[in-house]
Amino acid sequence: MQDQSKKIAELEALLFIHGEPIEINKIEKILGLVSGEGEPLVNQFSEELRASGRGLRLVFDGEKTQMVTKPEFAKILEDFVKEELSADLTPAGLEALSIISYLGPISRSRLEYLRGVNSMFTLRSLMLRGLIARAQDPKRANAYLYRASFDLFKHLGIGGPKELPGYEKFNSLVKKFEAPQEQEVMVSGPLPTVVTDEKNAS
Amino acid sequence: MQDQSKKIAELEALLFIHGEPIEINKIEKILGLVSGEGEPLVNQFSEELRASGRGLRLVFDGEKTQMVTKPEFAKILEDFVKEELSADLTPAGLEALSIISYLGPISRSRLEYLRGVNSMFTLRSLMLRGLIARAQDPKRANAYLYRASFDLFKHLGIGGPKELPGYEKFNSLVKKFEAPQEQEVMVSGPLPTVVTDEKNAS
Amino acid sequence: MSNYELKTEQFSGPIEKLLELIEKKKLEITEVSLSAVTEDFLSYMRKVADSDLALKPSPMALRLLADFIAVASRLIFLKSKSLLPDEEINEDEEGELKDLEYRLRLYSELKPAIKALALAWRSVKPQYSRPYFMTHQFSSLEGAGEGAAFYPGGNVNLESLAEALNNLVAAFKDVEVDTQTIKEKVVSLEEKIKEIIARLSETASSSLKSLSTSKTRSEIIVIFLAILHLAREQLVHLEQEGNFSDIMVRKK
Repeated sequence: MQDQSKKIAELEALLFIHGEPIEINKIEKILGLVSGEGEPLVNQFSEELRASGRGLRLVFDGEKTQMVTKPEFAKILEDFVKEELSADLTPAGLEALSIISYLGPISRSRLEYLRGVNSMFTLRSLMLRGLIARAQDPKRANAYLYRASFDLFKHLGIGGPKELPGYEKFNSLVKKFEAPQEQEVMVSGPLPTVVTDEKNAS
Repeated sequence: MQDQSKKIAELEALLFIHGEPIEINKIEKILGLVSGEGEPLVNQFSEELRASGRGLRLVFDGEKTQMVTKPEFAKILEDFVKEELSADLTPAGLEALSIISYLGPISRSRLEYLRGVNSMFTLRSLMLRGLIARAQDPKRANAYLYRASFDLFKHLGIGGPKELPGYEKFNSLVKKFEAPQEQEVMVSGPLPTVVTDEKNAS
Repeated sequence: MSNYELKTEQFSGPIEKLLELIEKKKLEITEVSLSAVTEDFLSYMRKVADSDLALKPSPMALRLLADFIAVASRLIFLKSKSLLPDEEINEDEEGELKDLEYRLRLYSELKPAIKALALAWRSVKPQYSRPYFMTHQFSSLEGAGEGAAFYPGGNVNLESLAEALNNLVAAFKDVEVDTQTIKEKVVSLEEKIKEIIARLSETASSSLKSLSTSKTRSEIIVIFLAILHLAREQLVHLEQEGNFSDIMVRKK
C-alpha cells in the first residue's frame, strides 16, 4: 500500500470508529501528519468517495469532518434510523436558522440586530434540536458565536455550509452590504428594545 | 451508477449505519434483493474492500456480516480511543456531569432543558467513560434516567449525591428556576399593561 | 419547548414583517413607504398582542411585543413628524430612521436565502452518521454504564462539579434579569396610560399636541401608544380632522 493511500485508509478507519465530527488538527495528531496535511487528505478522500460508487461521503465544515451515508440512500435507511429532526420549523426558527446558516458564525447580538427581535428562545430551541451549535467568541469573553450544526448538514443532505443553495451569493452580498457600517448596534429606541443579556453584552 | 455497484453502495450504507452483525436475508429484504442474491453481493463487496486500499473490511460467517476496520489499524485506533476517553472533560461534559450528579436520576429532556442544548453526544461520552449510568424510566417506556455512577462517587471520595458540596442549595435553586415562572404580569388589550401585585410593588 | 415559546415562535420578527408589508404594496424602501405601511404594521402588532398569548403573557411574549413596539415607535415617529411639524429632528433620530432603512435593505438581500433554506428543509434527503464510538458498547442495558471501564479524566472533582453547576445557575439569573427589564419597561407604558386618564378626567378633552408639549420624543411615542390603547379599550374617543392635523382625545 502506498503511503498516501495508507493514510486515507487510516483516515477512513478513524472516521468510522469515531462516528462524530472530528477536528482536522486532531486527525493530524492521531495519524502523525504534519500540520496542514490534514485538510488536503480529507479533501482527497472526499473526492475519492464521490468519484467511486461508494455508499458513504464526507461532511466537512472547514474545521471538522464526519463520515455519513449518501443522501440518495435515505429512503432505504429511514426505517433503520430514528430521525429526530424532521419536525416542522416555526417561522421564527426558520428565519433565525437561515441567517445563522448563511452568515454564521454569528453573534446573538448581530442576529438580533438583523431580525429586530430578541432571539434568546429561538436560539435555545434550535440548539435543543441540535440544528445549530455554539462556540465561544474568540474576540469577546462570555459571548458565543452560532453556526449551523453537522446535524443540519446531515439532515439537508449536503456536504457543508458551502453547499447551501446560493451560499456564495448571499454570503458575499450581505458581507459587501455590511462592510461600510461596522455596527454591533442594538435597536436603540425610546421603548423597550431588544434586551441584551449579560452574557452577550461585551 | 450501474445496477450492481449501486447495490453495493446501498449495502455499504446499510452496514455502516447498522454497525452490528446483520443476517443476509435481512439485507436482502431491506435492499429489495431476490433471495440468494445477498451472499454473492456481500462476497463481491468484501473482495472490493480487500483489493482497494480501504480502511474497512467485512466479517462474514456465512449467516451474518458486519463492517469493521482492518486489523492493521488496530493499534492506532486503540491508542486513539484510550486518549479520547482519558482526556479531561470538556466544559460541556463537566456541566452535564454536574447536573446529573446533583439532580439525578434525571431524564435526557430535563437535562437538555436545563442546559439549553442537545446533549445526546455528551451523554454517550459520559456513559462510555463510566461516569454516569442509566436505567429505564419506570414512568415512561423507551426513556432512560441518568445518574452518577458508583465509580464516580468512589472517585470523588463520597458516599452518595447528598454529600456533594452545596447539594441542598443547588437542588432548591434549580427547582425554583424550573417552576413555571408564575406570571406576575397580566395584559389586556393591544398593549401590555401591568397589574401590580403585592410581590411586585416596591 | 413550552407552549408559550411555541406560540411566540409562530410570529416572524418585526423587520421581516415590515419588509413583507412593504413588498406587498410593491414599494421601495423609503420614508414614504414606511409611513404607508405603519397602519398595517400596527395592526399586525395588535394581532401579536391579541393572540392568546396575551391573556397570560409569558416573558417571551412580552419580549416579542416589546421588540415590535421598538420598531413601531420609529414608524410612529415618522408619522408624528408630519403631525407635529414644528418638532425638530435631531441627528440621533435621523440616524435611527436611516438605520431602519438600512436594516430593511439588508434583510431584503437575505430573504431569498430564507426561502431557499425553507425549500431545502422540505425536500430533505437525510444522510446518517454512526454514534460516537458505536462499537464500544455499554456493559449491560439495565444500569448500563455501571461497572464498565472507568475514565474519569483529570479534572473531575468535587470543586469542578460544584463550579460547573454554579455557572449554570448564574446563567439562569441572567434570564431573570432580562425578564425583569421587560417588565419595568412595560410598567412605564402603564403609568403613562394612568397619567392620560388622570389628565382627561380634569379637562375632559385634550390633544396629542398638548399632551406632548415639552416632552421628549420617547415620551411622545409612549403617549401615542397609550392613546391607541385607550381608544381600543373604548375609554377615549379620537378625532382627527385632516390627514396631518392634530389628534383630539376626548373622554367617553
